Amino acid sequence: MKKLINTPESFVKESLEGMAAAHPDMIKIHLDPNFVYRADAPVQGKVAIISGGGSGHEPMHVGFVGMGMLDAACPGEVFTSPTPDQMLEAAKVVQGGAGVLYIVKNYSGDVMNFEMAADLARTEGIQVANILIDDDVAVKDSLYTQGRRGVGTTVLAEKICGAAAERGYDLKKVADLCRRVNINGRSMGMALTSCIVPAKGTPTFDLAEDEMEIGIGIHGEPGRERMKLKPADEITEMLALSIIEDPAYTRIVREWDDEKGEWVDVELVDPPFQPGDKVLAFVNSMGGTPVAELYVVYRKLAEICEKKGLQIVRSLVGAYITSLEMQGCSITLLKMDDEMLELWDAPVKTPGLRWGV
Amino acid sequence: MKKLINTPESFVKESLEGMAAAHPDMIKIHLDPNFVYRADAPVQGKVAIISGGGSGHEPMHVGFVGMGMLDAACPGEVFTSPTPDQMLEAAKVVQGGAGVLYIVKNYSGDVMNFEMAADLARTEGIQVANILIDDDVAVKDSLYTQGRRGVGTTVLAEKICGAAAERGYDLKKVADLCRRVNINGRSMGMALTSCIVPAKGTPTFDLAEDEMEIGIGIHGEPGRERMKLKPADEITEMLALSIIEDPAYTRIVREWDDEKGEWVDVELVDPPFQPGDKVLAFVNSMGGTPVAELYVVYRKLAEICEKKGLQIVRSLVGAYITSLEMQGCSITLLKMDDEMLELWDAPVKTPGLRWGV
Amino acid sequence: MVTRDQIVAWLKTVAQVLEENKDYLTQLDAAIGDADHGINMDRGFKKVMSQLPGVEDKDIGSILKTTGMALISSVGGAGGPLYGTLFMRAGMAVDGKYELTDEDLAALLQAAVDGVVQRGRAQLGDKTMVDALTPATEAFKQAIGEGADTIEALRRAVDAAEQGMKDTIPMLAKKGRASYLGERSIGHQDPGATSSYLILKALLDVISQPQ
Amino acid sequence: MVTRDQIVAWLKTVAQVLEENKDYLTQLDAAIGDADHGINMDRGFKKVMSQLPGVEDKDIGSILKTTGMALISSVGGAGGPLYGTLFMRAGMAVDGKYELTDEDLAALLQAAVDGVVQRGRAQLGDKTMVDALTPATEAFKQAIGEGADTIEALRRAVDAAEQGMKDTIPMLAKKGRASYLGERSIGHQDPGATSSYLILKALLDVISQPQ
Ligand SMILES: Nc1ncnc2c1ncn2[C@@H]1O[C@H](COP(=O)(O)OP(=O)(O)O)[C@@H](O)[C@H]1O
Ligand SMILES: Nc1ncnc2c1ncn2[C@@H]1O[C@H](COP(=O)(O)OP(=O)(O)O)[C@@H](O)[C@H]1O
Ligand SMILES: [Mg+2]
Ligand SMILES: [Mg+2]
Ligand SMILES: [Mg+2]
Ligand SMILES: [Mg+2]
Repeated sequence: MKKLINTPESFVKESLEGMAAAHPDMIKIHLDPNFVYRADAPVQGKVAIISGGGSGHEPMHVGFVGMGMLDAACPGEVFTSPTPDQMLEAAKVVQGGAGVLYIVKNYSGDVMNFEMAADLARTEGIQVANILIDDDVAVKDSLYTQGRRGVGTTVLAEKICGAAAERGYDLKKVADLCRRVNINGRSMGMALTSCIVPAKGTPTFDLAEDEMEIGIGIHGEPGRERMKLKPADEITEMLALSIIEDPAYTRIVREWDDEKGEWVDVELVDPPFQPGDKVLAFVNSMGGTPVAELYVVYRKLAEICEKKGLQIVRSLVGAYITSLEMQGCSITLLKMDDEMLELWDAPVKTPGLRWGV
Repeated sequence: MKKLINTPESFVKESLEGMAAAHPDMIKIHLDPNFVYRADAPVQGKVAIISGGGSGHEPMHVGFVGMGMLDAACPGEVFTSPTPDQMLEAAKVVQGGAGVLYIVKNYSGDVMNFEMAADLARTEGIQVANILIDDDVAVKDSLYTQGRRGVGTTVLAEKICGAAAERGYDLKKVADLCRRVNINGRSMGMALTSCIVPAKGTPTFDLAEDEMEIGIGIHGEPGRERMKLKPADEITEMLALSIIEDPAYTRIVREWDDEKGEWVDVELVDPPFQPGDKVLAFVNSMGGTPVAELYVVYRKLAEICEKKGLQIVRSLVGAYITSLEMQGCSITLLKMDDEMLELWDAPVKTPGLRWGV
Repeated sequence: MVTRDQIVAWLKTVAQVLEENKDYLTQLDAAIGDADHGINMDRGFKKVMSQLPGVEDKDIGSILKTTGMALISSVGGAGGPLYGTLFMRAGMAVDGKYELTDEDLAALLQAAVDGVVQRGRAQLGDKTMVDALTPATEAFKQAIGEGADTIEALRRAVDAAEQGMKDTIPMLAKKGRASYLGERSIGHQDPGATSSYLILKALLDVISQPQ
Repeated sequence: MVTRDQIVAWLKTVAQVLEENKDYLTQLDAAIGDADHGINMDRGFKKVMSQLPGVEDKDIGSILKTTGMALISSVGGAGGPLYGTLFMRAGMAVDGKYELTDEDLAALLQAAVDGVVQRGRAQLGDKTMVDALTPATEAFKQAIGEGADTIEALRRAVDAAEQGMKDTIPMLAKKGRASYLGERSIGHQDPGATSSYLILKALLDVISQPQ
């Protein structure tokens, strides 16, 4: 295993310490339980946006803490959901009296831990909404399984909701917006190589020199299909068409009902893309793929979008939601409306994403 | 060879096309000869900053074109210096009447091609200064060899000189500043894995599972020493101490003398670091190393700087000057003065580096 | 009768068994998950071991609830809330007791498995730990209903858990990470069902030992 | 006498030889450089081949200058300016000629090597193409001074280039990428010296063929 780490056990903690040392103007860290939070937290009167998940996807989430994006991020062990005590403690530190939005990727671990955290936070008098991100079209529709994974759209939701909170949206409005971003976003990824979980020390899966994995998850979970390596254009086409031609997707998610005071099942439907839609096109590196290759993918993606009548109004190209050092990429398309567009363009100042300030 | 490309021959061109498609607000591209230039070029009355070099180091240089940084970048084939016709054509397109600064990394190919380009540009009536970047302490001092390679300091020089040009510095002042940034910057890198040049298709060098290469160049050139893999802290210490304890470094570079109208040899000396110095600390990924590992390195680097009395006033952590998909990192320390600090903080809007706007 | 000392011995054995099976469980998780189940469970029970000295003179309910809390705050992933809830509910079911009758044990098992189902909403056949826990609980209850002694009832429970664990192999996963695989989850044994079996087996091993 | 047709045949042979030796030269460059010399030279001479039809009815000087310009604008790296300058200067030395005497050839070689030295400022022993080119030029001049015919003189030049190329093996590189290696450059043959040898060898092969 070749990594710039000291020990698998100390990796997450030391990486957080380095991040805090590098960006004292943006973030602070709390250890045991671990979380990263805005240097100027709590921001009074602002909805606090908190996310979290297993480590190994950096810059997501810890690198997205700062003005205009997250108030706090809770990193778990590598690829392992963080624990409720982290999320609770983070909420207590960053909440500014206007409630907390937990942005949760749809993995059973994340969902359960964030639900426990929300229950605990409410007993402390903090208003909490949990919104799920489940945008990975590689997972086939189903009402009776765990459903789709949360991947690329998470980054976009964190940016857009962060901007909304900064502008003074209340918790219900930010939560509604987050849900809207999620149902308008779709992603799919692929891997050229496996990643190596530090504590394990060997590749999660084996791919032959001439093979790739289509529909890979961000934890090295096997994907939809293993196949022979193909040129970038064909790979891009596979991913893009899976996204663009994905039909309406229906699932039931568990959300907290403030009036009823209990968790309720909510049915959500993703509307499929339509010619004429304005989209944000996001080409993401799985960690080990350099940006020059991402642009080769973007080139073809832009061509396909044009052919399909989708108008790309914004782009994001780089390593934002990674899977350790895995080589590969993912594509996310997010249908944008004017409000989302304006919030996307709003200033953001985090270690991992920055503009306008 | 596992890469997201179509063919080795089309890689550079398609990557440029994708970049242009993704960032129409910042850049445009010119093909045959290839260069990337500012969308709003030429900026009248502003010194034009042009750099270039082999491809495979993205985002450098093509990703640093835009407001506050480069006016144009000339990409060669992978790891091969671009040709004089690219540099000449770029100069003609972006020059705004105030002259052109070529920022050149010290590789014999780059140096010779940029010298030829400068000669050609001058015959077209364009005032040109060539400033070399040669900051890689892995290469041992010598007056009689090619001297040190240009690595991490290049990124910092491009940012700082870009800001200076934006503020209206004249060509001589920008060139002097570039020379000053260079002699105050020092770098060293290491590799955990080899990269694969697309046209070659196999790794440039072989490293055993338990080996690493210290002092690697950004083209997979063998480094100072091959040794057993060590923990991140020890690696960081090796790199940081090589940089911090590097003695004064003297070399002779060839610069154009406008008064004499000829190339002259100039002796330049890098002053060693001193306790009390303010530095910018730059931890860079070679391409395949994810940012979480870079922070582990940064953590130790900050500790060492403190111990050595160097005050880190700014940081940069990420993949900025890469070597295709190579895993590994480099460290650059740049001694900052107030002028450089102010220029560093100035707004920049490029695909690869952005803040303040 | 199961004594408090046996419960404490059980938890220690579990910690040891999970350490021994860390790679095995992780390997199972690599095939259909994310290659961390063994690592997570081992980390969790190390935390339990560090907290056990502080509570091992308390009642069984307290010991099990502390175990649950330790797991919740250290395991993370799906395993954390699920096993955390399992031990919390188990503890709540036998609050204040220093030894457990067969009926207590049945109540403990039922509460534990109910907690897991409530938390994770997995059904029998979804290819999760529930597929080991539910048959085990049923088998235990049936055995004591038929007059079996504790050891015999537990042995049948463990056999049922083992069978349930093996039965996950041909199943199509419907919950957890493995569900993302669809058809490709078929043919692999569920890591959570495997850890559940190991945990129950550890209880049997401890109880079977001469006190 | 070397005719224009022979010069054209030479350039075509060079293109072919460099294509055949693309991997070999690249491999040499991988050891002490950046693994592109063969790729670069092959790309350059492909460009030369694409431009040759437009000038092959011109004088030798024009043909060689066009070759130089094509290399400058397509090879890049160190090879581009160096080989570009080599052919430009060679062409300038025989401007307007349609056939070359031995003296012309000597002047051509001298101008070519002088151009390379001026551009790259490498000295003999720096482990570069100069270590093949300079001894070859010297040998050629000496041979014609001694009365050898063109083929014999060129044979001695090529032998000297080959020896010069091999002599780079124990050298410590002082110029180009290999110089970054310091001591570690020792024991490897310089790729540029190798391509220079191959280019001269191609000239000999063409000249030796019955016209
Ligand atoms: N919703 C659920 N209900 C019951 N068990 C579940 C559920 N989701 C996952 N599991 C169990 O958890 C196990 C995986 O645990 P672990 O690897 O620790 O967590 P993660 O999947 O988050 O990495 C699976 O093998 C399965 O038995
Ligand atoms: N300054 C120089 N003078 C003469 N020859 C040089 C010089 N620098 C490099 N070379 C030659 O160029 C060769 C490398 O060419 P190439 O690989 O095409 O360029 P690069 O080093 O830019 O990748 C070396 O083997 C050496 O012979
Ligand atoms: Mg996990
Ligand atoms: Mg090169
Ligand atoms: Mg797992
Ligand atoms: Mg080379």
